[in-house]
Amino acid sequence: MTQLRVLFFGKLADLAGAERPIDSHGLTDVASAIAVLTDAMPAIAPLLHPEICRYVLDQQIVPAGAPLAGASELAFLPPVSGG
Amino acid sequence: MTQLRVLFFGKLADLAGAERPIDSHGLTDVASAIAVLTDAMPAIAPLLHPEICRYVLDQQIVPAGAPLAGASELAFLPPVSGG
Amino acid sequence: MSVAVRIATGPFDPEAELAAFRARLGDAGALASFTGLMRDDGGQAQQLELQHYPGFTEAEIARFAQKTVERFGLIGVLIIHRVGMMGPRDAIVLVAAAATHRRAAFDGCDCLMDYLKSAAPLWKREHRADGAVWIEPTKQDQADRARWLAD
Amino acid sequence: MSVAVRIATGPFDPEAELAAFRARLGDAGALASFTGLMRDDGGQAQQLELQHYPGFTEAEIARFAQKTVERFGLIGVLIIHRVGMMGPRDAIVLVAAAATHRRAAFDGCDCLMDYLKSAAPLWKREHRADGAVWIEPTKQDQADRARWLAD
Repeated sequence: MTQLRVLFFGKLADLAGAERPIDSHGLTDVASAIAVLTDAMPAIAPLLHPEICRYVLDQQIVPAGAPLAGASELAFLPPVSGG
Repeated sequence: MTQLRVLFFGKLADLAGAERPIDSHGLTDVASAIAVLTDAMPAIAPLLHPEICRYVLDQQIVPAGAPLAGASELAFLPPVSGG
Repeated sequence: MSVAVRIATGPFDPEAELAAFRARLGDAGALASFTGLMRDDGGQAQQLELQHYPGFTEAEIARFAQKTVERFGLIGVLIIHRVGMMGPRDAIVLVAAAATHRRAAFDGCDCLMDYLKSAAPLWKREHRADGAVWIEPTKQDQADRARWLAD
Repeated sequence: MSVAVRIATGPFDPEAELAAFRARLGDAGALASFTGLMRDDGGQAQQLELQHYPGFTEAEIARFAQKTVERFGLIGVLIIHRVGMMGPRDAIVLVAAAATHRRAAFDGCDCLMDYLKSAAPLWKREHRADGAVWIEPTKQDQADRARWLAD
Protein backbone atom coordinates (compact mmCIF):
# COMPACT_ATOMS: atom_id res chain seq x y z
CA MET A 1 0.00 0.00 0.00
CA THR A 2 1.30 3.43 -1.03
CA GLN A 3 0.32 6.20 1.33
CA LEU A 4 -0.38 9.80 0.41
CA ARG A 5 -0.41 12.28 3.28
CA VAL A 6 -3.32 14.67 2.69
CA LEU A 7 -3.29 18.04 4.49
CA PHE A 8 -6.17 20.44 5.05
CA PHE A 9 -6.06 24.04 6.30
CA GLY A 10 -8.42 26.68 7.62
CA LYS A 11 -12.12 25.99 7.17
CA LEU A 12 -11.30 22.71 5.41
CA ALA A 13 -9.42 21.38 8.43
CA ASP A 14 -12.52 21.98 10.59
CA LEU A 15 -14.49 19.61 8.37
CA ALA A 16 -11.87 17.07 7.35
CA GLY A 17 -9.25 17.22 10.08
CA ALA A 18 -5.79 18.67 9.58
CA GLU A 19 -4.25 15.50 8.22
CA ARG A 20 -5.52 12.28 6.66
CA PRO A 21 -3.50 9.52 5.04
CA ILE A 22 -5.08 7.85 2.01
CA ASP A 23 -4.08 4.81 0.02
CA SER A 24 -2.89 6.20 -3.30
CA HIS A 25 -2.71 2.81 -5.00
CA GLY A 26 -4.58 3.09 -8.29
CA LEU A 27 -4.90 6.90 -8.08
CA THR A 28 -3.54 8.69 -11.12
CA ASP A 29 -3.83 12.42 -10.56
CA VAL A 30 -4.96 15.05 -8.04
CA ALA A 31 -8.52 14.84 -9.38
CA SER A 32 -8.68 11.12 -8.58
CA ALA A 33 -7.52 11.82 -5.01
CA ILE A 34 -10.23 14.49 -4.74
CA ALA A 35 -12.81 11.89 -5.89
CA VAL A 36 -11.74 9.49 -3.13
CA LEU A 37 -11.83 12.22 -0.50
CA THR A 38 -15.25 13.60 -1.48
CA ASP A 39 -16.68 10.07 -1.55
CA ALA A 40 -15.61 9.69 2.08
CA MET A 41 -16.52 13.30 3.07
CA PRO A 42 -19.21 14.75 0.80
CA ALA A 43 -19.37 17.93 2.92
CA ILE A 44 -15.95 19.11 1.72
CA ALA A 45 -16.72 18.73 -2.01
CA PRO A 46 -17.68 22.38 -2.62
CA LEU A 47 -14.54 23.56 -0.81
CA LEU A 48 -12.25 21.50 -3.05
CA HIS A 49 -13.55 23.15 -6.22
CA PRO A 50 -10.58 24.46 -8.26
CA GLU A 51 -12.05 27.96 -8.31
CA ILE A 52 -11.69 28.37 -4.56
CA CYS A 53 -9.08 25.78 -3.60
CA ARG A 54 -5.40 25.50 -4.45
CA TYR A 55 -3.72 22.11 -4.72
CA VAL A 56 -0.16 21.68 -3.51
CA LEU A 57 1.70 18.48 -4.31
CA ASP A 58 4.98 17.97 -2.48
CA GLN A 59 5.10 21.74 -1.83
CA GLN A 60 4.42 22.74 -5.46
CA ILE A 61 1.17 24.37 -6.60
CA VAL A 62 -0.36 22.11 -9.27
CA PRO A 63 -3.58 21.84 -11.36
CA ALA A 64 -6.16 19.09 -10.78
CA GLY A 65 -4.74 17.14 -13.70
CA ALA A 66 -1.26 16.82 -12.19
CA PRO A 67 -0.11 13.18 -11.91
CA LEU A 68 0.48 11.97 -8.36
CA ALA A 69 3.48 9.95 -9.51
CA GLY A 70 5.49 9.14 -6.40
CA ALA A 71 4.33 12.21 -4.45
CA SER A 72 4.02 11.79 -0.69
CA GLU A 73 2.06 14.89 0.33
CA LEU A 74 -1.02 16.60 -1.09
CA ALA A 75 -2.33 19.78 0.52
CA PHE A 76 -5.63 21.59 -0.06
CA LEU A 77 -5.55 25.35 0.54
CA PRO A 78 -8.89 27.12 1.00
CA PRO A 79 -9.13 30.93 0.60
CA VAL A 80 -6.36 32.59 2.58
CA SER A 81 -6.18 35.51 5.00
CA GLY A 82 -3.20 36.68 7.01
CA GLY A 83 -1.69 39.83 8.48
CA MET B 1 15.03 102.96 19.78
CA THR B 2 12.72 99.99 19.21
CA GLN B 3 14.51 96.80 18.23
CA LEU B 4 13.22 94.12 15.91
CA ARG B 5 15.05 90.82 16.02
CA VAL B 6 15.43 89.60 12.43
CA LEU B 7 16.12 85.88 11.83
CA PHE B 8 17.43 84.20 8.70
CA PHE B 9 17.57 80.49 7.89
CA GLY B 10 19.19 78.17 5.37
CA LYS B 11 20.81 79.83 2.37
CA LEU B 12 19.69 83.24 3.65
CA ALA B 13 21.62 82.81 6.90
CA ASP B 14 24.81 82.15 4.89
CA LEU B 15 24.48 85.59 3.32
CA ALA B 16 22.93 87.64 6.10
CA GLY B 17 23.91 85.84 9.28
CA ALA B 18 21.46 83.92 11.42
CA GLU B 19 20.29 86.91 13.45
CA ARG B 20 20.38 90.66 13.02
CA PRO B 21 18.68 93.30 15.15
CA ILE B 22 17.32 96.33 13.32
CA ASP B 23 15.88 99.60 14.56
CA SER B 24 12.20 99.34 13.75
CA HIS B 25 11.48 102.99 14.56
CA GLY B 26 9.59 104.48 11.63
CA LEU B 27 9.01 101.08 9.99
CA THR B 28 5.36 100.34 9.30
CA ASP B 29 5.09 96.86 7.81
CA VAL B 30 7.14 93.79 6.81
CA ALA B 31 7.81 95.32 3.40
CA SER B 32 9.43 98.37 5.01
CA ALA B 33 11.69 96.10 7.07
CA ILE B 34 12.63 94.26 3.85
CA ALA B 35 13.54 97.61 2.25
CA VAL B 36 15.89 98.45 5.13
CA LEU B 37 17.51 95.00 4.99
CA THR B 38 18.04 94.95 1.24
CA ASP B 39 19.50 98.48 1.39
CA ALA B 40 22.10 97.14 3.81
CA MET B 41 22.55 93.75 2.03
CA PRO B 42 21.62 93.98 -1.66
CA ALA B 43 22.71 90.35 -2.22
CA ILE B 44 19.74 88.99 -0.26
CA ALA B 45 17.10 90.95 -2.17
CA PRO B 46 16.18 88.15 -4.62
CA LEU B 47 15.89 85.67 -1.75
CA LEU B 48 13.36 87.85 0.10
CA HIS B 49 10.95 87.91 -2.83
CA PRO B 50 7.47 86.83 -1.63
CA GLU B 51 7.32 84.06 -4.23
CA ILE B 52 10.19 82.17 -2.67
CA CYS B 53 10.34 83.49 0.90
CA ARG B 54 7.88 83.21 3.75
CA TYR B 55 7.64 85.95 6.39
CA VAL B 56 7.01 85.01 10.01
CA LEU B 57 6.20 87.75 12.50
CA ASP B 58 6.24 86.72 16.15
CA GLN B 59 5.83 83.07 15.02
CA GLN B 60 2.88 83.76 12.69
CA ILE B 61 3.14 83.53 8.89
CA VAL B 62 2.18 86.95 7.47
CA PRO B 63 2.07 88.71 4.09
CA ALA B 64 4.48 91.55 3.18
CA GLY B 65 1.79 94.08 4.02
CA ALA B 66 1.43 92.97 7.64
CA PRO B 67 1.96 95.84 10.12
CA LEU B 68 4.91 95.38 12.42
CA ALA B 69 2.95 96.90 15.31
CA GLY B 70 4.77 95.97 18.49
CA ALA B 71 6.27 92.76 17.07
CA SER B 72 9.66 91.74 18.42
CA GLU B 73 10.74 89.04 15.96
CA LEU B 74 10.66 88.81 12.17
CA ALA B 75 11.89 85.65 10.44
CA PHE B 76 12.62 85.04 6.76
CA LEU B 77 12.18 81.46 5.60
CA PRO B 78 13.79 80.46 2.29
CA PRO B 79 12.66 77.28 0.46
CA VAL B 80 12.56 74.40 2.89
CA SER B 81 13.81 70.82 2.83
CA GLY B 82 13.77 68.27 5.64
CA GLY B 83 13.52 64.54 6.27
CA MET C 1 19.99 42.99 -0.97
CA SER C 2 18.65 40.63 1.66
CA VAL C 3 15.32 38.93 2.23
CA ALA C 4 14.52 37.49 5.65
CA VAL C 5 11.25 35.66 6.26
CA ARG C 6 10.32 34.06 9.56
CA ILE C 7 7.24 32.35 10.94
CA ALA C 8 7.08 33.00 14.70
CA THR C 9 5.31 30.37 16.77
CA GLY C 10 5.40 32.60 19.87
CA PRO C 11 5.37 36.33 20.70
CA PHE C 12 8.03 38.49 19.07
CA ASP C 13 9.27 42.03 19.72
CA PRO C 14 8.75 44.11 16.54
CA GLU C 15 11.04 46.98 17.51
CA ALA C 16 13.92 44.69 18.55
CA GLU C 17 13.60 42.90 15.20
CA LEU C 18 13.50 46.22 13.37
CA ALA C 19 16.62 47.45 15.18
CA ALA C 20 18.51 44.27 14.24
CA PHE C 21 17.34 44.62 10.63
CA ARG C 22 18.47 48.26 10.47
CA ALA C 23 21.88 47.33 11.91
CA ARG C 24 22.41 44.86 9.03
CA LEU C 25 21.48 47.33 6.28
CA GLY C 26 24.03 48.89 3.99
CA ASP C 27 23.69 52.47 2.79
CA ALA C 28 19.89 52.71 2.99
CA GLY C 29 18.29 56.14 3.29
CA ALA C 30 14.75 54.92 3.85
CA LEU C 31 13.24 52.28 6.11
CA ALA C 32 9.48 51.76 6.05
CA SER C 33 7.83 49.33 8.41
CA PHE C 34 4.41 48.04 9.28
CA THR C 35 3.34 46.25 12.45
CA GLY C 36 -0.05 44.54 12.58
CA LEU C 37 -1.47 44.26 16.08
CA MET C 38 -4.38 42.24 17.40
CA ARG C 39 -7.24 44.56 18.31
CA ASP C 40 -9.56 43.63 21.16
CA ASP C 41 -12.46 45.30 19.37
CA GLY C 42 -14.05 46.59 22.56
CA GLY C 43 -13.53 43.29 24.33
CA GLN C 44 -15.26 41.28 21.55
CA ALA C 45 -12.17 39.52 20.24
CA GLN C 46 -10.62 37.14 22.73
CA GLN C 47 -8.07 35.23 20.71
CA LEU C 48 -6.79 35.15 17.19
CA GLU C 49 -5.55 31.97 15.55
CA LEU C 50 -3.25 31.86 12.56
CA GLN C 51 -2.46 28.69 10.64
CA HIS C 52 0.31 28.16 8.12
CA TYR C 53 1.62 25.29 6.01
CA PRO C 54 5.13 24.72 7.39
CA GLY C 55 7.79 24.96 4.72
CA PHE C 56 5.41 25.95 1.94
CA THR C 57 4.23 29.19 3.59
CA GLU C 58 7.77 30.41 4.27
CA ALA C 59 8.89 29.49 0.74
CA GLU C 60 5.92 31.22 -0.93
CA ILE C 61 6.37 34.40 1.13
CA ALA C 62 10.12 34.45 0.42
CA ARG C 63 9.45 34.01 -3.29
CA PHE C 64 7.04 36.95 -3.34
CA ALA C 65 9.42 39.05 -1.21
CA GLN C 66 12.22 38.42 -3.68
CA LYS C 67 10.00 39.59 -6.55
CA THR C 68 9.10 42.69 -4.53
CA VAL C 69 12.78 43.46 -3.89
CA GLU C 70 13.41 43.35 -7.65
CA ARG C 71 10.29 45.27 -8.59
CA PHE C 72 10.97 48.23 -6.29
CA GLY C 73 14.76 48.03 -6.15
CA LEU C 74 14.84 47.38 -2.41
CA ILE C 75 18.00 46.98 -0.34
CA GLY C 76 16.39 44.61 2.14
CA VAL C 77 13.13 43.10 3.33
CA LEU C 78 12.19 41.63 6.69
CA ILE C 79 8.95 39.71 7.24
CA ILE C 80 7.94 38.08 10.51
CA HIS C 81 4.50 36.50 10.80
CA ARG C 82 3.16 35.04 14.00
CA VAL C 83 1.15 31.80 13.91
CA GLY C 84 -0.79 29.86 16.54
CA MET C 85 -3.03 31.45 19.18
CA MET C 86 -2.53 35.05 20.21
CA GLY C 87 -4.23 37.65 22.37
CA PRO C 88 -5.17 41.35 22.17
CA ARG C 89 -2.25 43.75 21.54
CA ASP C 90 0.06 40.97 20.38
CA ALA C 91 2.04 41.68 17.25
CA ILE C 92 0.71 39.54 14.39
CA VAL C 93 3.00 40.67 11.63
CA LEU C 94 6.02 42.87 10.97
CA VAL C 95 7.09 43.96 7.52
CA ALA C 96 10.08 46.21 6.89
CA ALA C 97 11.44 47.42 3.56
CA ALA C 98 14.65 49.39 3.10
CA ALA C 99 15.66 51.37 0.04
CA THR C 100 17.79 54.26 -1.09
CA HIS C 101 14.76 56.58 -1.26
CA ARG C 102 11.46 56.59 0.56
CA ARG C 103 8.99 55.99 -2.30
CA ALA C 104 10.40 52.49 -2.94
CA ALA C 105 10.51 51.66 0.78
CA PHE C 106 6.88 52.71 1.32
CA ASP C 107 5.59 50.96 -1.81
CA GLY C 108 7.54 47.78 -1.08
CA CYS C 109 6.21 47.59 2.47
CA ASP C 110 2.64 48.39 1.38
CA CYS C 111 2.72 45.81 -1.43
CA LEU C 112 4.08 43.09 0.86
CA MET C 113 1.35 43.74 3.44
CA ASP C 114 -1.37 43.51 0.79
CA TYR C 115 0.10 40.18 -0.31
CA LEU C 116 0.22 38.85 3.27
CA LYS C 117 -3.36 39.97 3.94
CA SER C 118 -5.00 38.35 0.95
CA ALA C 119 -2.65 36.07 -0.98
CA ALA C 120 -0.05 34.42 1.27
CA PRO C 121 -0.83 30.85 2.46
CA LEU C 122 -2.12 31.81 5.92
CA TRP C 123 -5.49 31.20 7.54
CA LYS C 124 -6.90 33.40 10.25
CA ARG C 125 -9.66 32.64 12.72
CA GLU C 126 -11.15 34.91 15.36
CA HIS C 127 -12.29 33.36 18.60
CA ARG C 128 -15.13 35.36 20.13
CA ALA C 129 -17.46 34.75 23.04
CA ASP C 130 -20.08 33.52 20.54
CA GLY C 131 -17.78 31.18 18.63
CA ALA C 132 -14.93 31.03 16.13
CA VAL C 133 -15.03 32.58 12.67
CA TRP C 134 -12.63 32.16 9.76
CA ILE C 135 -11.72 35.57 8.38
CA GLU C 136 -11.70 36.27 4.65
CA PRO C 137 -10.04 39.25 2.98
CA THR C 138 -12.33 42.31 2.87
CA LYS C 139 -13.31 44.18 -0.30
CA GLN C 140 -10.78 46.83 0.77
CA ASP C 141 -8.06 44.14 1.05
CA GLN C 142 -8.90 42.94 -2.47
CA ALA C 143 -8.88 46.48 -3.84
CA ASP C 144 -5.58 47.22 -2.10
CA ARG C 145 -3.98 44.13 -3.59
CA ALA C 146 -5.35 44.89 -7.06
CA ARG C 147 -3.32 48.14 -7.10
CA TRP C 148 -0.12 46.12 -7.50
CA LEU C 149 -1.47 43.64 -10.03
CA ALA C 150 -2.62 46.33 -12.47
CA ASP C 151 0.82 47.19 -13.79
CA MET D 1 -5.82 60.29 19.58
CA SER D 2 -2.39 61.69 20.36
CA VAL D 3 0.13 63.76 18.47
CA ALA D 4 3.74 63.90 19.65
CA VAL D 5 6.28 66.08 17.86
CA ARG D 6 9.87 66.43 18.95
CA ILE D 7 12.96 68.12 17.57
CA ALA D 8 16.03 66.13 18.62
CA THR D 9 19.27 68.08 18.94
CA GLY D 10 21.29 64.86 19.31
CA PRO D 11 21.12 61.22 18.18
CA PHE D 12 17.93 59.30 18.94
CA ASP D 13 17.02 55.61 18.85
CA PRO D 14 14.13 55.11 16.38
CA GLU D 15 13.14 51.64 17.56
CA ALA D 16 13.14 52.59 21.26
CA GLU D 17 10.92 55.58 20.41
CA LEU D 18 8.64 53.36 18.35
CA ALA D 19 8.33 50.82 21.17
CA ALA D 20 7.37 53.57 23.63
CA PHE D 21 4.82 54.94 21.14
CA ARG D 22 3.28 51.49 20.61
CA ALA D 23 3.03 50.96 24.38
CA ARG D 24 0.95 54.16 24.67
CA LEU D 25 -1.50 53.24 21.90
CA GLY D 26 -5.04 52.14 22.53
CA ASP D 27 -6.73 49.49 20.40
CA ALA D 28 -4.74 50.11 17.21
CA GLY D 29 -4.52 47.32 14.64
CA ALA D 30 -2.02 49.05 12.36
CA LEU D 31 1.24 50.86 12.98
CA ALA D 32 3.18 52.24 10.02
CA SER D 33 6.53 53.88 10.48
CA PHE D 34 9.25 55.50 8.46
CA THR D 35 12.86 56.11 9.46
CA GLY D 36 15.01 58.37 7.33
CA LEU D 37 18.73 57.60 7.58
CA MET D 38 21.73 59.57 6.43
CA ARG D 39 23.37 57.83 3.48
CA ASP D 40 27.11 58.09 2.98
CA ASP D 41 26.64 57.99 -0.77
CA GLY D 42 29.78 55.96 -1.40
CA GLY D 43 31.82 58.07 1.00
CA GLN D 44 30.81 61.35 -0.71
CA ALA D 45 28.60 62.70 2.06
CA GLN D 46 30.49 63.48 5.23
CA GLN D 47 27.99 65.37 7.33
CA LEU D 48 24.42 66.51 7.08
CA GLU D 49 23.19 69.68 8.74
CA LEU D 50 19.58 70.40 9.57
CA GLN D 51 18.34 73.80 10.74
CA HIS D 52 15.00 74.59 12.32
CA TYR D 53 13.27 77.67 13.72
CA PRO D 54 12.84 76.80 17.40
CA GLY D 55 9.23 77.01 18.54
CA PHE D 56 7.84 77.78 15.11
CA THR D 57 9.02 74.54 13.48
CA GLU D 58 7.57 72.34 16.23
CA ALA D 59 4.28 74.26 16.18
CA GLU D 60 3.92 74.07 12.38
CA ILE D 61 4.68 70.34 12.30
CA ALA D 62 2.24 69.69 15.15
CA ARG D 63 -0.45 71.70 13.36
CA PHE D 64 0.00 69.66 10.17
CA ALA D 65 0.14 66.40 12.15
CA GLN D 66 -3.17 67.27 13.82
CA LYS D 67 -4.77 67.88 10.42
CA THR D 68 -3.37 64.54 9.21
CA VAL D 69 -4.83 62.73 12.23
CA GLU D 70 -8.25 64.15 11.38
CA ARG D 71 -7.96 63.54 7.65
CA PHE D 72 -7.07 59.84 7.94
CA GLY D 73 -8.77 59.08 11.26
CA LEU D 74 -5.53 58.17 13.00
CA ILE D 75 -5.24 56.97 16.58
CA GLY D 76 -1.82 58.49 17.11
CA VAL D 77 1.14 60.14 15.43
CA LEU D 78 4.77 60.37 16.48
CA ILE D 79 7.28 62.63 14.73
CA ILE D 80 10.91 63.03 15.76
CA HIS D 81 13.20 65.14 13.60
CA ARG D 82 16.89 65.49 14.24
CA VAL D 83 18.58 68.90 13.80
CA GLY D 84 22.20 70.07 13.92
CA MET D 85 25.12 68.15 12.45
CA MET D 86 24.89 64.41 11.87
CA GLY D 87 26.92 61.66 10.25
CA PRO D 88 26.34 58.66 7.95
CA ARG D 89 23.81 56.07 9.21
CA ASP D 90 22.37 58.47 11.79
CA ALA D 91 18.59 58.59 11.97
CA ILE D 92 17.37 61.93 10.60
CA VAL D 93 13.65 61.48 11.04
CA LEU D 94 11.11 59.05 12.46
CA VAL D 95 7.41 59.19 11.61
CA ALA D 96 4.90 56.71 13.01
CA ALA D 97 1.15 56.61 12.41
CA ALA D 98 -1.28 54.27 14.16
CA ALA D 99 -4.82 53.48 13.06
CA THR D 100 -7.49 50.82 13.28
CA HIS D 101 -6.71 49.56 9.78
CA ARG D 102 -3.55 49.61 7.70
CA ARG D 103 -4.62 51.85 4.78
CA ALA D 104 -5.00 54.88 7.08
CA ALA D 105 -1.74 54.14 8.91
CA PHE D 106 0.26 53.86 5.65
CA ASP D 107 -1.33 56.93 4.08
CA GLY D 108 -0.93 59.03 7.23
CA CYS D 109 2.75 58.11 7.54
CA ASP D 110 3.41 58.67 3.83
CA CYS D 111 1.62 62.04 3.81
CA LEU D 112 3.52 63.25 6.90
CA MET D 113 6.86 62.31 5.34
CA ASP D 114 6.03 64.19 2.14
CA TYR D 115 5.18 67.24 4.25
CA LEU D 116 8.44 66.99 6.23
CA LYS D 117 10.48 66.58 3.04
CA SER D 118 9.16 69.57 1.17
CA ALA D 119 6.94 71.80 3.28
CA ALA D 120 7.94 71.79 6.96
CA PRO D 121 10.16 74.67 8.16
CA LEU D 122 13.47 72.77 8.01
CA TRP D 123 16.61 73.49 6.05
CA LYS D 124 19.07 70.80 5.04
CA ARG D 125 22.67 71.17 3.97
CA GLU D 126 25.08 68.46 2.84
CA HIS D 127 28.73 68.86 3.71
CA ARG D 128 30.94 67.14 1.14
CA ALA D 129 34.66 67.09 0.54
CA ASP D 130 34.16 69.77 -2.13
CA GLY D 131 31.99 72.07 -0.01
CA ALA D 132 28.52 72.50 1.48
CA VAL D 133 25.29 72.52 -0.54
CA TRP D 134 21.77 73.44 0.53
CA ILE D 135 19.36 70.74 -0.56
CA GLU D 136 16.06 71.57 -2.24
CA PRO D 137 13.13 69.19 -2.66
CA THR D 138 13.45 67.04 -5.80
CA LYS D 139 10.82 66.86 -8.55
CA GLN D 140 9.86 63.48 -7.06
CA ASP D 141 9.40 65.13 -3.64
CA GLN D 142 7.14 67.77 -5.20
CA ALA D 143 5.15 65.14 -7.09
CA ASP D 144 4.81 63.02 -3.94
CA ARG D 145 3.52 65.98 -1.97
CA ALA D 146 1.09 66.98 -4.73
CA ARG D 147 -0.71 63.63 -4.31
CA TRP D 148 -2.13 64.82 -0.99
CA LEU D 149 -3.01 68.33 -2.12
CA ALA D 150 -5.13 67.16 -5.06
CA ASP D 151 -8.12 66.10 -3.00
